[in-house]
Amino acid sequence: MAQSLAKEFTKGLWAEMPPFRLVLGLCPVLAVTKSVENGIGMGVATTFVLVFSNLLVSLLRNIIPAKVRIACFIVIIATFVTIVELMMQAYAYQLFLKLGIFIPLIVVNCIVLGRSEAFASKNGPIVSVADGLGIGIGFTMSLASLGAVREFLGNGTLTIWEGLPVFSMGPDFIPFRFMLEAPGAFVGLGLMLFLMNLIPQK
Amino acid sequence: MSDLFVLAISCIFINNILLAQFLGQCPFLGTSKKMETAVGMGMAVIFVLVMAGIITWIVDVYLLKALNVEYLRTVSFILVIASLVQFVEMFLKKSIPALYAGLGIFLPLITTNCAVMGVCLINIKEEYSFLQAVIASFAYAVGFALALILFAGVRERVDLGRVPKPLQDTSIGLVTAGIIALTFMSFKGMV
Amino acid sequence: MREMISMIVVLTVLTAVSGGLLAKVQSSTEVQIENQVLKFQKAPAIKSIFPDVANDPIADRFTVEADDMKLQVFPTKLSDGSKAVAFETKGTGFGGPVGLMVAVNLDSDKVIDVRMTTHAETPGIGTKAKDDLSFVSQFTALPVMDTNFNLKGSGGVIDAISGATVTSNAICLAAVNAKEIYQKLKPEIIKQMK
Amino acid sequence: MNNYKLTVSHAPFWHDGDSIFKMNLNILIALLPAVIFGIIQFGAPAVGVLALSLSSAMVWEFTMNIISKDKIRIGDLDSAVIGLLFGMMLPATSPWWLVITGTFVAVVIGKIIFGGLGANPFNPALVGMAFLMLSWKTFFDFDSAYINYDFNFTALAPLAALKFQGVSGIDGLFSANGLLMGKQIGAIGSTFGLGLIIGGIYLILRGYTRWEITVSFIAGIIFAAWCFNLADPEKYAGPMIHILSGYTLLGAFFLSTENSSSPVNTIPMLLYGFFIGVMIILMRNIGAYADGTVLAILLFNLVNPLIDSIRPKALGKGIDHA
Amino acid sequence: MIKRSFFTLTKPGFSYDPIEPDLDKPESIPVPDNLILLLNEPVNHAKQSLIKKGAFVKKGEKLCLYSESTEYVISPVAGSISDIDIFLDALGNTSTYLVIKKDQNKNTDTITYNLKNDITSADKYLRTLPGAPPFKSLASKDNKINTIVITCTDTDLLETTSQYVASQFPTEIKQGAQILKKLTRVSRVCVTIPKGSKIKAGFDTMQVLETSIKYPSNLPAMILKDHLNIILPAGQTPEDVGVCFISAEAVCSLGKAYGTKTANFEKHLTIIGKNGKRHRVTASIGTSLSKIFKVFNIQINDDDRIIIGGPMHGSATYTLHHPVQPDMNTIMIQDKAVIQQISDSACINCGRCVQICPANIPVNILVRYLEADQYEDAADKYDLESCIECGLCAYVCTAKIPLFQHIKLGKHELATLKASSEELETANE
Repeated sequence: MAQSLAKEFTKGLWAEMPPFRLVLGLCPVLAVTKSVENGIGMGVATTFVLVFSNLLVSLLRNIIPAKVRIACFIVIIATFVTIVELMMQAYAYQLFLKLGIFIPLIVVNCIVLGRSEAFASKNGPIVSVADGLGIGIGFTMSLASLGAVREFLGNGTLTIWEGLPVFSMGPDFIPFRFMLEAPGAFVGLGLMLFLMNLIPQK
Repeated sequence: MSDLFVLAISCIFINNILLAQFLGQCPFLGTSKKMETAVGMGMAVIFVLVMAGIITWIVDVYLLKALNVEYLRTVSFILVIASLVQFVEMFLKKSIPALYAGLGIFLPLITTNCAVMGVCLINIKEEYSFLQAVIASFAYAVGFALALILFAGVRERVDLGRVPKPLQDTSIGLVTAGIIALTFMSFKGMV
Repeated sequence: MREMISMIVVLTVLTAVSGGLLAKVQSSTEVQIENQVLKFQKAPAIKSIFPDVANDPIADRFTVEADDMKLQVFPTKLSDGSKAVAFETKGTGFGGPVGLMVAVNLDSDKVIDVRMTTHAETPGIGTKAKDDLSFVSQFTALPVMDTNFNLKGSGGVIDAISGATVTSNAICLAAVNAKEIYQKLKPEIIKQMK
Repeated sequence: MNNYKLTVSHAPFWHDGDSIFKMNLNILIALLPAVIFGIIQFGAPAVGVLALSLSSAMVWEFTMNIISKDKIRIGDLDSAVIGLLFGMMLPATSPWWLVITGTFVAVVIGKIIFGGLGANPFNPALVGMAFLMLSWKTFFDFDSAYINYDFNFTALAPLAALKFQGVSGIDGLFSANGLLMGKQIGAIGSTFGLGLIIGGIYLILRGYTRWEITVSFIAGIIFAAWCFNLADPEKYAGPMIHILSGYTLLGAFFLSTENSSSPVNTIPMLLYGFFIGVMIILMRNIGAYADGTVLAILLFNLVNPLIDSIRPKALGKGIDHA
Repeated sequence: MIKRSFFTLTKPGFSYDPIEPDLDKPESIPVPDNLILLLNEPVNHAKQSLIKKGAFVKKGEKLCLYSESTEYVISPVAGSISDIDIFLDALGNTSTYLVIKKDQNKNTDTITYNLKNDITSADKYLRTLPGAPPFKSLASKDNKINTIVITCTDTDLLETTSQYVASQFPTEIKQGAQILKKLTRVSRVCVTIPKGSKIKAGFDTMQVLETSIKYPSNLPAMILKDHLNIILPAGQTPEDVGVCFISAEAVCSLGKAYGTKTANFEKHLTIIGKNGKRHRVTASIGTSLSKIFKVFNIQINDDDRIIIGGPMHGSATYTLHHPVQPDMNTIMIQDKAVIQQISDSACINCGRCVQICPANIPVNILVRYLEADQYEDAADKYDLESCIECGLCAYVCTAKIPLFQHIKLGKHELATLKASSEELETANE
């Protein structure tokens, strides 16, 4: 039991790490990774939704009729998305402003619905939570790493919380602003994907 | 009138939904390998997005705002879009089979296309009037189709080239998309 | 038939529970959210307009009402002794509604300064107007009651930021709006200022 | 009887003897007049930038060939052409790291990762330029770049002056003759109009570039600039200054005609060139840029696969059994 | 070799070679002791072959591998079979290689055939006449041939053999044409003559199509388009649209064969040496090329190239022992010094191939699909099957890509794909 739990948890961290391994949920990855902070914020929000929607879907999996399965999943996911949205407004307003429309859009993130459909609706609650947590942390890690690359190259800083850089190259650093612009997001992610492909998949 | 025109131009080119707003990336990368699928997806999005834009605008203004339950926006919008897609699919299957044959396989994908949901939310956030919302929905969808089709044209050629193995497929697709986003910066400042 | 009923029942129950839950969360976070909006959107603008005033305009805020118009007003006293207020107005551009904090000297009816509060959703647009103080400084010292705050292109007195005409226009619209509001609500404000 | 090892290969057994090396060599030769003039005008720093650009481009390609265990392909001079063109678009005062980063982006991201020669959907030199201009705009401000130079002509970048001071601001400062003879400041290789024209015509006559693109490009510029000028001569300048300054001529003769990213059929070539010209004028007159050549050409590189499908019907295509 | 000119604003153009004014009498190559015949059917060692090593054959005897075989060759001499082997051609097709040792002492009279006035009888004995008459397709029930075109024009550059035969034997050709008309009952028989050629005088009684001397206007698809107003549908042969092309030499030897009721084996050839000098010869079918080179003292070294046909769409052989074949008009020898190396570079999209292609094929895109092995897309979208195989694209290719080879291979693979899918369909039914 513990072993399978660990397996479901760790697969999201590497083998099925979204979005690098499963190329899904790219919109927030591209849009909000201007800084590490944004990346982590988005990742945590998504993880929250993933874990709770997985839990609930798994608990209700025997009650929900197959035909309205997707509709029910969507309602559950949307509920948690709205909760996250309200909570962020209340307690992390600056981050909420930066992430903007992408918080409500977690509801259409293929990863979330995909996990509900492919995993939680077929497995028990504890494993489903482990799966959601693993995938969510994997997602957060990808967002944070892309955010780190973009922020470091594009601004010479690394920011974890409230816009205060924990690391800065100082004023002499001439940043590669390209990385902060829209094209930089695409090119940065493309090249990171390339580096991931170089590492053999186990 | 000219304001609406400017709005349309800005939604198609400058604030292009795919290249500047980063919405709808999954179909952007998923259906751009062949020109035919790109055209199909583009048309399906135009079709659904305009309808979704209209309906969600009405729902928001006459239902959510009137009842002061704006916090239900996400839930209601996603339900509206999901059922709309279902309905459109059923309707097309029965009434216009020719169109269904062309768009059919793309319709289910649209539910999780965040471009649709995203545009509906933008319409509300930007406080567009009804006409503006319709124009914006249409123009965003056209921008989506345009970028998708242009991308597919380039991608067909790129995929035939001798792209190094680890870069193939999504990786080179993203780099190409990045350069496309760069070229769309040409339109900056034009409105 | 049974299946049909169970489908409808499950969906309805689920939606109802969801709605109820959300209503609960919403009501419990409402106050906190308003505070956040004040703190992060309005406070920075007010602080930058009134860098060193004796009072805390945010804490002293009050609401005025007239002809079904509602306005939150942030009052202060300037160093030269004259009274001043700041309030927020909106202008619509294609980059979304632009919030503008307008500070007016109640004694001379002149604009003290303006600042953008909410910036547009769309990346790239709007931020320029926020960063570019030379644009907003054009408003300084213009008499509120009889200035056409429109862009020069539309017969006004303001120069647009090159490459951000739409946002410039939205800001000007907000200023025009502010003029209207001020004209209407000035007596009410003065009454409440004591 | 002896058994010989004969050469066996497929028809045709004749070839016109041309090669990629010869083509690129000719492009380099055609660029020489403008390069030499740029060096005379801007002095030693220009030599440094050009040499570094050309050599670093070749080194990047060489390095990538080694890393990817591919055949070493720098002998075809393609990276040399990219490097030289790239260097010609830079101001003479560019710092070394700018040049090296630029050629890296141009050669590696613009070309190698798409599969190398011929597979790049966008002009590599322009990809490099666009990345740099987006990141470090200040280095491309020619007015401040040449602040320490002492020229015997108006030391104002014509297009920037036009953009920020309007038509009246540049009134009488630039003559067609002067611009043609390089009496302007700008990038190393873009100021000497006459040299670019001579080089370009040489390439066209040798058949190494397609004249349709160049001609329609210039026609597009003239048409659009003339329309704007006619509508409001106070606000918009005529075609002359648009053609003879900025990257326009470099773009018309050398950048838009890059093989891999431009169409090959006649009608698409004409459309492609014409719309680049129109787009450049739109960007200069109502857009946010002083000189839009780089992005305009990239934009139509993007449209190229789509418009190049306009072509005559192939023999016997779509005919059923008679 | 034609080099690219210094100024090339216009696309390069080639003209066919006219027949030279002084018509030397061809050098006659004596029939060698060993003759080689290629039979267009591979040996199957599992089956009992009708042709046995050491068996005696008469001059004019028809040789088949198996009783049910439809392919045959005719022995040009009397002698014994000394070798049977498998022969692999440049495209990878296999056929059978027969060596016949001439026997001087035996009866050298040619076998006479029972030739009737119908096409099946001609197909039965005369398929391997010099000029390789296409009796197989004429006799086939599938094709409804309504026009026969006798070609007194050569299809490739430098070739002049057909023109030579037409200038020397107009009477025989006209007789042959009469017989052909009788055999096939075809309504229309016409003859192609290069524009401005004196040959025309000999064919005053026939319908003459004067073809342009600009390459590639003598290729069948171009003749159909320019003179018969038929656009050959992509992927189809002239026979599919009811037109059969037959060389002047074939018609000429057909006339002779019906006169004597025997087969003839004298093949007209042009040899083009390394220095470009032409030698006109007649040689028996089956003569090894090495024998002919010996007569003219042509020295072949390693890495030289021997081309059967002309420079644009001939084919190179790997052996000096390649025999003279019924359809072999020209032998061209290239010194290794003039051989241009092809390269493995990718297409650089310079567009020269597109400008020069007479069939309007987007070769630049087509080659990308072919290199990626996407043959069906190549045919559907990028006109693979419209290619008329003139070789001009590869001639002008800056990147030196063997475009023509890619296209040929692509067509071959496409045909295989189609055949296998059809097989699948029939199996499903």
